[in-house]
Amino acid sequence: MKTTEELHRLLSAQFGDETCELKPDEKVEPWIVVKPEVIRDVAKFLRDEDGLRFDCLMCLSGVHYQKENELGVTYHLFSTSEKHKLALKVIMPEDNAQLPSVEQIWKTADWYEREAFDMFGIRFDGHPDPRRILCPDDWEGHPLRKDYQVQEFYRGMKVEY
Amino acid sequence: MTDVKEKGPEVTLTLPADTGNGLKTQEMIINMGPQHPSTHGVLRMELTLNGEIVTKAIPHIGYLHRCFEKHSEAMNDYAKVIPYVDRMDYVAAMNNELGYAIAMERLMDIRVNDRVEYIRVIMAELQRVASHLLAIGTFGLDIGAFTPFLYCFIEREKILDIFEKASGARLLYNYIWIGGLMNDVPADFKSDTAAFVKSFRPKIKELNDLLSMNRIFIDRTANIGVLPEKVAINYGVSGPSLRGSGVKWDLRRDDPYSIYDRFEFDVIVGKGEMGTLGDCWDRYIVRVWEMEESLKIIEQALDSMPDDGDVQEAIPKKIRPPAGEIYCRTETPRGELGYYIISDKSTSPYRIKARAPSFVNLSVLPAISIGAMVADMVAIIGSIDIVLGEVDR
Amino acid sequence: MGLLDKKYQDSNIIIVSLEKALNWARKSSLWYMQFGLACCAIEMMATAASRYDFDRFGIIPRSSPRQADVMIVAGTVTLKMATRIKRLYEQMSEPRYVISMGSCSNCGGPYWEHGYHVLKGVDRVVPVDVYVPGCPPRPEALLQGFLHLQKKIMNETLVVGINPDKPVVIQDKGGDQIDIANVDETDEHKTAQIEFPQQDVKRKKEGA
Amino acid sequence: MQQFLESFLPAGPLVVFVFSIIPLMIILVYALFAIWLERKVAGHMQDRLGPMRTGWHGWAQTIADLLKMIQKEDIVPAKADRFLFKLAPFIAFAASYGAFVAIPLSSGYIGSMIDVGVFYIVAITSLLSVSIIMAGWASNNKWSLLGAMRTAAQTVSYEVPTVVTILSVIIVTGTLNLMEVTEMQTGNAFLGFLPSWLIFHSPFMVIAFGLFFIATLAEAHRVPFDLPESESELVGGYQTEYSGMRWGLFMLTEYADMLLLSLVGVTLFFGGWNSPFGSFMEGPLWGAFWMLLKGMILVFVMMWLRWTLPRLRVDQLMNLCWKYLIPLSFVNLVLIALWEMIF
Repeated sequence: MKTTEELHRLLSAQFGDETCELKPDEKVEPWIVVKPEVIRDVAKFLRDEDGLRFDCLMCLSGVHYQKENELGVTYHLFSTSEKHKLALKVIMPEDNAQLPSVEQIWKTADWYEREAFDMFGIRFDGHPDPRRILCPDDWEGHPLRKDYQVQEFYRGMKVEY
Repeated sequence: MTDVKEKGPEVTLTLPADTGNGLKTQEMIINMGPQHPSTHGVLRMELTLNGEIVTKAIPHIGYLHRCFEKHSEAMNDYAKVIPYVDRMDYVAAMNNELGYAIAMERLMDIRVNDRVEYIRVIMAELQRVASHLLAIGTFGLDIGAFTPFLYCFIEREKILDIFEKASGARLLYNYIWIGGLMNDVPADFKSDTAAFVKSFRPKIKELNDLLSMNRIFIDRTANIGVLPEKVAINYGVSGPSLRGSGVKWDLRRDDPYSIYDRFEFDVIVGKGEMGTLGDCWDRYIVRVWEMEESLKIIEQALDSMPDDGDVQEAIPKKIRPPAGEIYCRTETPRGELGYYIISDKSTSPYRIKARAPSFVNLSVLPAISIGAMVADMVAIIGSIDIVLGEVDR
Repeated sequence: MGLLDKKYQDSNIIIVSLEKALNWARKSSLWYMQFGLACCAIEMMATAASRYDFDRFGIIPRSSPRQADVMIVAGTVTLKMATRIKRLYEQMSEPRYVISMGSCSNCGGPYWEHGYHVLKGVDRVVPVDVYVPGCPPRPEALLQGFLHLQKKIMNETLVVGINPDKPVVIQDKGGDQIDIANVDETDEHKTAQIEFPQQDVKRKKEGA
Repeated sequence: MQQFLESFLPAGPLVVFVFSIIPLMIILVYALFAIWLERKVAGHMQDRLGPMRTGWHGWAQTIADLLKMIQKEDIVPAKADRFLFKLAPFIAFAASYGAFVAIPLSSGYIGSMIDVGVFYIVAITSLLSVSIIMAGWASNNKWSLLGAMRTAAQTVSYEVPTVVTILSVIIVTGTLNLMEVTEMQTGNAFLGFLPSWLIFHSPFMVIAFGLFFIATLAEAHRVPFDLPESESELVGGYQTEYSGMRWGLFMLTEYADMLLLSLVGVTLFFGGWNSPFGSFMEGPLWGAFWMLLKGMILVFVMMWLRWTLPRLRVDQLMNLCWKYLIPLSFVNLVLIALWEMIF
C-alpha cells in the first residue's frame, strides 16, 4: 500500500525528475504527469517492480484541454496484490498527439486506446490494430474533442435532427 | 483419366501440397450479428471457422454508440446526466445511478443520511438480482433451454413491481439522485420487499434443478471458454466473470462504498466444480449464488433500516462541484463501473468517462474463444453477460 | 404487399369476403423479427414473457428476417446500425410491417440534440406503420401498438385505392373503426438513399 | 377398405387417388392440431396461455398461420441455386408423406401391403436429409450450409441405432411387414393381463424402445437434438433463407416426421392399432383412433422434452450416438436374440 507521493518518489528516482511530475490536486485525488516518450517504460516498471505490482489498468481515458491546446491521456492503475491506486497522466500538444502504446503491458489498453483514438484522435505507436472502434470506419472527425463539428450527412442520412 | 487439354490449361492433375486426404479445405469467414438471436443486442462477431471450430474471433462494436460522454458534457447540468447513466446499462439502471451519485458526492464531499443509504443499498441489490435473473435466463436461452428464461422473467417482474411503486418506472428509473433520492419509498416498501425475498429463495433451488444441474447444460458449459486468473486480471475483467475464475474480488467488500461494510455477505467465487476453473459454468453459477448473497444483504438492510429521515440533502439547484478530478468505482452486476469525472467549477462536467465493465469484459472474448465451436461461441458470449448499451455507451 | 393486393379494379362480395379472410390471417399471425437494439428490447422481451404474453395474439419471434412479418425497431438506431436495419427490412418478405418502439427510434429520443451518432428517427430509412411512444414504452403500450397494427391490417384491401408506397394517415375512431388516407410525400428524408458499407459489399461478392 | 371404396366408386385411378389422399388428410389435420398443441403446451408449461385470440383458446391459430404463409412473398435469394432451392421443400415433404404408405393406420387401412415395410420406411426417410442438404447448399448462406452439414452428420449417424433397434424387434416378429407386426400383438398374452404388445415381451424390449425413442428424436430434429435449426446458434439453420409457404412445407415436414416416427414406434412397441383393453373398443375405426391416440401421446412427450431441455453440441451429439447408443443397441440386439432362443 503506497500513496501517490511515495510512488512519485520511486518513479523520479528511476526515471529522473524531469520526466515525471506530481500534481497534488487541491481537493480530491493527486496524480502524476509523465512525459509521453517514457510512458511505456514507466508502465512496465510499475507493473513488474516488487512492491508496486500494478497488474490492472482500470481505466484509460482521453481528455481534450481546449484552453491549453493539449490532449491528455489518463491511466488509472490498480494493484490487486498491494491494493494501491495511481492516476498517471500524459499531456501532449494537440497537433502532435502521439505516444507509445501500453497494449503489450495491459491487454485492457487494447480497446481503450482504440477508443481514445476514435474519440480524440490520439495516436498510439505500436498498437496492433489502430482502427476506430465505436464510430464507423469512414466517420469524419473525433467527436469528443471540444471543437468537434458534426458532419451534415453520413452515407446519405442526415445527422442533425 | 480424361483428356486434360480439352478442359483448358488451368486444370492440374496434381493436388495442392496442403491437402492431406485429397480434399481441398478452406477456412470460412462468417458474420455473426449485428442481428443474431444470441449476441445480446447488436454485437457483431467476425468468425473465422475451420469446419465448426473457431480459429479467430473479432468482435465489432459501436452499433449502439449513443454518445453518453458527449451528452454528459453538453447537458449543462450534473443532475441531467442521470437519465443517460440509466440508459447506459439498461438492465441495471439502479446500480449505474448509485455509482454516479456516489462519485458526485465524493467529489462534492456530501454525506447522505442513513435512511437514504439503506434504501439505495436495497434498491441496488434488488437490481442486481433482477439483472442476474436476466443474465441467467438469456444464457439458458442461448444454450437452447427456453423455459428457464421465462421462469426468470416471472421473478424479475416482481422486482420491477417494487421499483415501479417507488419510482414510477419499470426499467429506467432516474431514482437515485445526487445527494439523495427522487422521492421516498412507499409505505409498504418494506413488507413488499420482505415478501419478495421470502418467495424468491425457493425459486433459486428450482432454477438449479431445472437448469444449473441439468446434465446437458453442464456438458454444454463446463470446460468451455476457460478464462485463467492471470489473463482475466491482465485484461481488466471484473465482476462475476472475474470471480468465476476464482479471484475473490468484490468492490463491495474490498473497496467498500456506501454502507456495504455494515453487512455480512460472502463473495462467491468459481471453484471449477464441473470442469476447469474459470469456464462458462463457473461464471454462470457465480451469478446464481450471488443472488442468494444479495438476498442476505437485503434482509439485513430491511432489519436495520431507519424509519424516518429526509431523503434529499440540501444541495443547490445548479450543482457546481469544486475543480478537481475523481475516479470512483462501484460494483454493478457486470463488474467494476468507474466514473472518471473532471470538474472545472462550472455547471457541467468538463469530462465524464464511464469505465464500463461490459466493454472491458468483452475485450477478452477473442482470447478465450479460440478453438471453441460455433455453438460454444454463443455460450461464451452469454456467460460474459454483456449489455451492449454499456459496451458502446 | 401480398400476391393479390391491388389486383382488382372494383370490389364485389367475393373479393370482400376473401379480403376479410386474408386480412384476418395476416393480423392473427404477426411474427416479429427477434432482434433488439437497446433498452426497449428488454421491454420487448418482457412483453413476450409470461406476464404479458405475445403468444396470446399469435405473435411469436422468428430469428430469420425471411419468415418475419413485422420488424419491431426496439431501441436507438445509430448511424452505423441504420444501414443494417435497411438491409434487414429489405430481406423481409412482403407483406411486411414496421413498428417503431420507443422515442429513440421514433425521433431520436433523449439523443436528439447532441447524439452525433444517432439516427433521428428510423422512419428516415424504413417506412414505419406504427409508432409506440415511451422511453421505454411499457409492455402494455407495445401491445397497444400491435392492436393498432391489426386494425390497420384489417383495413387493407385487394382493390386499387390507397397507394401502399406512400405514407398514410390513420385516424382511430374507436372500436374497429378506422380511417386511412394517403398523404402526399413531403419529407425529403424519407427517400434517403443509403450506400452500403464497403465491407458488406465485399461479403456479398464472396457469397455471404 | 379398398374393396369398400371400389363398391361405390368407378374402379381405377380414382380409387387409388382417394386411397392415397387419406394419409395426406391425416397429416394436414394433424399438423393443424399439433402446431396449435405445441404452442398451447409451451404456453402452459411456461405459465402463459398461448394463442387465445383466434377462436376458442386460439384453435384456429395454425389456420391463420397457413393462410398468412400462402400470402407471403416467395423470395429466392439472387445468388441461390434456384432449381434446387425451390425443389428442396417438396422433396422433404414427399419423403415423410411417402413413408406413411407402409404404416397400418387401422386394421382396415394400409397404404400398401409391402412385405418390406420397415425397410421401405427407413429408406425413404433418408431422403429428408438429402433435401435438407439441398436446401442448405442451394440457399448460398453460410448459416444454412452449417445447418445442412450438421444434419447430414446427424441423420446418417442416428440411422444406425434406429435400424439396429428396429432389427431387434424384427428378430421377435420375424416379418418386416408392419401389418403383420401389428396383428401379432393382438390379444392378451404376456402374464395373462398385459396386452401382448412387444414392449412387454422382455425387459430388453423396454431398453430397445428407449434407444429407439432417443434415436427418433434425433431423426426428427427435435430438442435436445435440434441442431439443424438451432435458432440461438444458426439463426434458422437450413431454413434461414426460406420464406412463405416453402418454409411452411419444411415446418409441415417437421411435424409430419414427428408423427411418422411416433407411429412407427407405436406399431413396433405398443401394439399399433390394437386396443389396450383386449377386444373392447375394437374395429377398423377404433383402430385408427387408438393408433393416432398412441401416436399423439408420443408426440406430446417430444413436445414436453422440447420445452424442458437445452440443446446438445454437435460433437456431443456424435459422441452420444457412436459411443453410447450404437454399442448399447448392438448389445441389446444380442440379448433379445438370446431371450428369443431361451424362451
